[in-house]
Amino acid sequence: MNKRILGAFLTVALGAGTIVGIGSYVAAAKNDSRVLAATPDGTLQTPQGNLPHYTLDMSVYPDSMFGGHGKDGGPHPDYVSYGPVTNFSVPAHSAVTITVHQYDSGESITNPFFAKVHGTMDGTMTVNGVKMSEVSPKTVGHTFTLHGLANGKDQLFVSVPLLYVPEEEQPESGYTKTPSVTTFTFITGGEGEYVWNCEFPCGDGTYARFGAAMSTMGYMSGHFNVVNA
Amino acid sequence: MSDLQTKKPQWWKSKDVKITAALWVVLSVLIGVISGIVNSRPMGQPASETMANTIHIMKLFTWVSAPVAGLVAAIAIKALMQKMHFGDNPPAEADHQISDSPKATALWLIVSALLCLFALVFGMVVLQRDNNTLLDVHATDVNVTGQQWAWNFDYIDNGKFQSEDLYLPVNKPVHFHVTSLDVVHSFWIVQMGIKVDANPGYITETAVTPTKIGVYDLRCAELCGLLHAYMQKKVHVVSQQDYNNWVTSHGGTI
Amino acid sequence: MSTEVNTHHEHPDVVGSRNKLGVVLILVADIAFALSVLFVYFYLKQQDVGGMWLPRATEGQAATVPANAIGAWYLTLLAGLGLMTNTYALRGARSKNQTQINLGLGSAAAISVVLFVYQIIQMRQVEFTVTWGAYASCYFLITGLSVLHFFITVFIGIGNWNRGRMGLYSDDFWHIDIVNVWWIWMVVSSLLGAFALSNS
Amino acid sequence: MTTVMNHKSPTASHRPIMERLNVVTALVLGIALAVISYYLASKFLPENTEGSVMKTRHDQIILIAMFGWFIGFMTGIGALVAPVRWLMGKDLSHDENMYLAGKNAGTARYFRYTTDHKVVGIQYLVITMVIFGVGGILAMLIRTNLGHAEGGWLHPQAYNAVVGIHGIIMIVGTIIMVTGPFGNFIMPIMIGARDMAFPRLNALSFWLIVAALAPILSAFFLGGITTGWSAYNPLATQSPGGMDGYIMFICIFAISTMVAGANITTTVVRMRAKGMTWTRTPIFIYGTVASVALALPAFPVFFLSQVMSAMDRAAGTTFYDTRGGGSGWLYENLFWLMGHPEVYVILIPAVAALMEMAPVFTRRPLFSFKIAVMGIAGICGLSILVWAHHMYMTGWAPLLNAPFMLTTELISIPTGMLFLVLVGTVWRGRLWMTVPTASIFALLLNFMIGGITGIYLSDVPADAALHGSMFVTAHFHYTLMGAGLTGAIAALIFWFPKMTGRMIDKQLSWISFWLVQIGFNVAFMGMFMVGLAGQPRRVEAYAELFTRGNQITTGAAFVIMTGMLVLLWAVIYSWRNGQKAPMNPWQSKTLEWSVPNPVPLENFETLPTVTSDPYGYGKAQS
Repeated sequence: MNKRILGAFLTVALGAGTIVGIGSYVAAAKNDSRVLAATPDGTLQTPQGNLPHYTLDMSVYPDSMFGGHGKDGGPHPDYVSYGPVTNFSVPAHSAVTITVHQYDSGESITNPFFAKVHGTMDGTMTVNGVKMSEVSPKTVGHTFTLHGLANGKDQLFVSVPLLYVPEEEQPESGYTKTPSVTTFTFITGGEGEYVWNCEFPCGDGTYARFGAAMSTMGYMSGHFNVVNA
Repeated sequence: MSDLQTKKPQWWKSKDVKITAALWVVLSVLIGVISGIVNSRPMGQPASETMANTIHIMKLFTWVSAPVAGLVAAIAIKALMQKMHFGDNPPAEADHQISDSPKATALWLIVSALLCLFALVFGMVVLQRDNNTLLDVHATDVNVTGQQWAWNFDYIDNGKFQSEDLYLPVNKPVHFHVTSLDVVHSFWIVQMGIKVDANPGYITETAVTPTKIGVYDLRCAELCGLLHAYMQKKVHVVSQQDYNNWVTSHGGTI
Repeated sequence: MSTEVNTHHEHPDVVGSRNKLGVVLILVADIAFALSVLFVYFYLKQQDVGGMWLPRATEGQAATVPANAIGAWYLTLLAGLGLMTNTYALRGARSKNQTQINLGLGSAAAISVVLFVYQIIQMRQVEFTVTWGAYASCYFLITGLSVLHFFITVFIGIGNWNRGRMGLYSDDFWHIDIVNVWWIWMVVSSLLGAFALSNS
Repeated sequence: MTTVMNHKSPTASHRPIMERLNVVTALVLGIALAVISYYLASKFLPENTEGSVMKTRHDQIILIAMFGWFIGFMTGIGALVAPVRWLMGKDLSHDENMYLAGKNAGTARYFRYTTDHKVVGIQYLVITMVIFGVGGILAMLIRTNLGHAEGGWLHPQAYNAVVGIHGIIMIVGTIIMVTGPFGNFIMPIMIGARDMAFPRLNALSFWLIVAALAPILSAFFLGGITTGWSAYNPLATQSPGGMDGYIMFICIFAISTMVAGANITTTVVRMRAKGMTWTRTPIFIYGTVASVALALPAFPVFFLSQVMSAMDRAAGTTFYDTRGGGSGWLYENLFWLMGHPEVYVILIPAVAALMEMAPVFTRRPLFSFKIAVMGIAGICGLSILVWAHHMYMTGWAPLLNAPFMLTTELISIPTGMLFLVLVGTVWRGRLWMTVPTASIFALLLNFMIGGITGIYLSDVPADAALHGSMFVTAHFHYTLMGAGLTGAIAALIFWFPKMTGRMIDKQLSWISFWLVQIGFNVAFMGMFMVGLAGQPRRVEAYAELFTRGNQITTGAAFVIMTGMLVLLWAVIYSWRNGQKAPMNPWQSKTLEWSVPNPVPLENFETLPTVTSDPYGYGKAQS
């Protein structure tokens, strides 16, 4: 085979190689591959009958120093952040109970709609042991809002406000010993890829406070996969 | 095009012209039919009169432009049908020096101007029809709020309740007042063929009358940041009865 | 002002007219820029989104009071003066009068410096900052543009005066002619600015 | 003269600064200044005040550093030599100008501030290919990510960054792809001139683009351009530091287009050969001038919109922030005031280049030269009146939709004229089948599809269903890539012999042509399908019902990639050891083929005189 044709093939191979290389670099660079799977916890009596029950624990911190982002809080130590990871997976057609420890302070939310509970079983949540269906829009710390694509499959929408920890209860350094603990249960449909994010504007110093931590994967948003058990 | 040879007597008897004309007819029909199907198939069944009009108008435009496309294709194919010359040196010069043809150009200009005018008038008519639904006094008013990266809806006519889902009664005009809390989003109900941007600081309006019971898609049509792809919702069009039940179940009033 | 590389001894007028056309075309771009600045100003003024064109006083800050436009009109007059001096120098060049060239171009350069400094002084005198609403933003956009314009004018003015001083314009003086075009644009642009700022 | 040159030879001990500057000094000075200004800015800029609405310090530092790079690079490359000499009243002598033109400089002249239009043309050709390389890689990342439903390979953030940079860098690539390489190398010879009107501005326009590439590429590492190529505000105000790279890139590029536009237009208006009346001026010249002249008023508007964007980000102004009295609609208006003329800036020279080739490869006169000129002029005239058809659905002024619908649909008339000219020319010609010839037919097909889908989109009710969907993406790829890029590649193959002195490899370029054209049409047909079905643009994940269409597109995208890479190899191979080209391989009648290969420094010994129009092909009827 002469130089001309060989060169053509080589160029194509090189080009494809470059694309694969750069591609996997970009994919790896921005991907937080760590996924937290829900832990089974017997079964639960729900309106839809007796479903397998799973639980997930997560926390919200006022910064990224809790270690989930590497030493010294990684690239953005001052970003508010969920932890320990931001990607979760839960089984399909089952009841999932999520417990969120909220360590951050807060203030008025821009959209009171997200101060109410949406899409949980019987429309309520339990905050520090108290059952409630909404918190005052003035006392929201963050929200956990789960949503996904509109397609042939059934669509999950769960949104829960997380009560703030008042400024005065915040210690000088480190995290408060008394985070607000929010527990809520919802029923997953069929398998599918969802995302969750915080709807409380906490990307300080950016337009509409939705940049920075809010627009960076691995902080206040992530993937939430419903998989067939 | 065949006016090119008006200098010759009875140019229409020339073989080229006959073949081209035949090709033209065949291709125009083919293009019209095929692209008609190609257009309407993916768009699926319309869920509103607006969407029906849109599909109709696109079919129409296709058929209007088919003869033009057909003519261009016919001439191109006719040109390609001749014996082609490959190789490193040019073929013999063409057997003519025609560098202009007032009749052909005039004809072309007039025809394209007419087609353009037609498309325009027709578009205006449909546009007018759509605007009218905005003015319907019986319409249900719904405030739509876009926020990175979720929608929510205020049913201000039914006792001011909020909802994360969009439920609409069938065959009843709905009037959307759309706004945004942060960046520009775009409120798009795919199968109903309506769309309007949600701008921060402004309220924009659009209206539609759903004509078919079913579940449809609301998608954000303007890049709005990190999770733009997931800023989607299902739109439920239900019977008046089911709608009332849904409203009362959400603490609204009929 | 770029001159022709391969001048096979082209006549200065040919080169001159060519350069003039080039400068005019570049001015077209600059004019488009300035006009869109006006568009921004009047669009935001007409929209007055949320009444924030001129925000009322809040506990945080005082109400935004439009800057006095009279300063902008002074700038326009100064620019007109600059244009006159440059035209005077052009006349001098036509009549082969070296002293007139020096005098005209020298004062034109001086005026350009005055324009530059005076505009900056005006910007420092307003009692609002860039963050005080749409008018404030537009004010600093307009004045900022004219600061840039006057900076270029200073460069051209001084260079031109220097070249005149060195007697480069004794026989072929199309540079002065072109700089005249620039000065005309300076007058017009500061006029536009003054017009806008007078309609706050 | 030669003695003078010897005196100036590189071996001479003390060379003036002017002769020491080249791309190396430019890079060194640019990086140095960037680092210094970055250091100073981060040291002396005030901290963000506690509780300030916008944290602006970060953007201030980035912009200052990038500005430092820009100043340093342009100084280092020697852009300031002439202005300073002008200021000092010591204009460059003839010999110095000859040095700048790259006399006896060999390949070194490609790496410095060389004013010879042929050097600049080659430089433009290479930079265009580099830009397309980057943009192409990003395109493949996009398609690979969309290979299966619900995305996942790239995270949304990375995906948005890739989409944004792909968009803007490809737009810039297509803007310069014809007027850059061929408008600079071929155009002056075609009109019988010795060089451009302003050779130094010519070099300036090129090196500005090189300087602009650093900010846009650095955007990758500053969080990316997460807004798509249109960078709508206020989203752009919210985006990470990559946006500052975009802003800087656009500002520098706008200056480059302005300079190039003034230069090319002046050259054509003032420097055409004796006897080359406007009716004897080749159509490609009209195309080039129309394109750059249209860019002259268009790009400053874009420039301004980005300056304001920078002020919003770095100074805290509120041009686009509604809470401060700004308006997102303001940005959209400014952006599309440039955005729509810009697509014709891209399209017209490419179509004009094919019109230039049509008579050569059909051995008959161009059909209706007048109509061609009218068409180009008509498009230019109308294109500045149609911008708001991108804004039908924004709700900024519903009452204006009808008039803009009118102007938009009127454009189909002058566009139709271009079709008329091309089909009229292939009608009863003798086809000489080469890749450029085939490209003419490819353009007729692609441009027809792009045009008709454009008619749908110009109609407000239809646009309500299609705006912001993949349909739009497919539509403008059909016009910019299917029509524009096809024409540009044909132009490259057509003028390759004159630019490199060698013929481009026939077989390879044919293979590339078929791979690209087939791949292209399959790929974007699939995209039309998903668009009609309702898939939005710029989405990292999509519902499963769009899977098939997207997989078709992705598969075909790899075919396009293969074709483009084959073309790349064809260019590299033929440039190095293709067969030597005769002076006029296509037996064309335009002036650029009347000069020997390689083209001598000043093109013509004695300036030619034109006595007839350049399309006198065909045997006169007896």
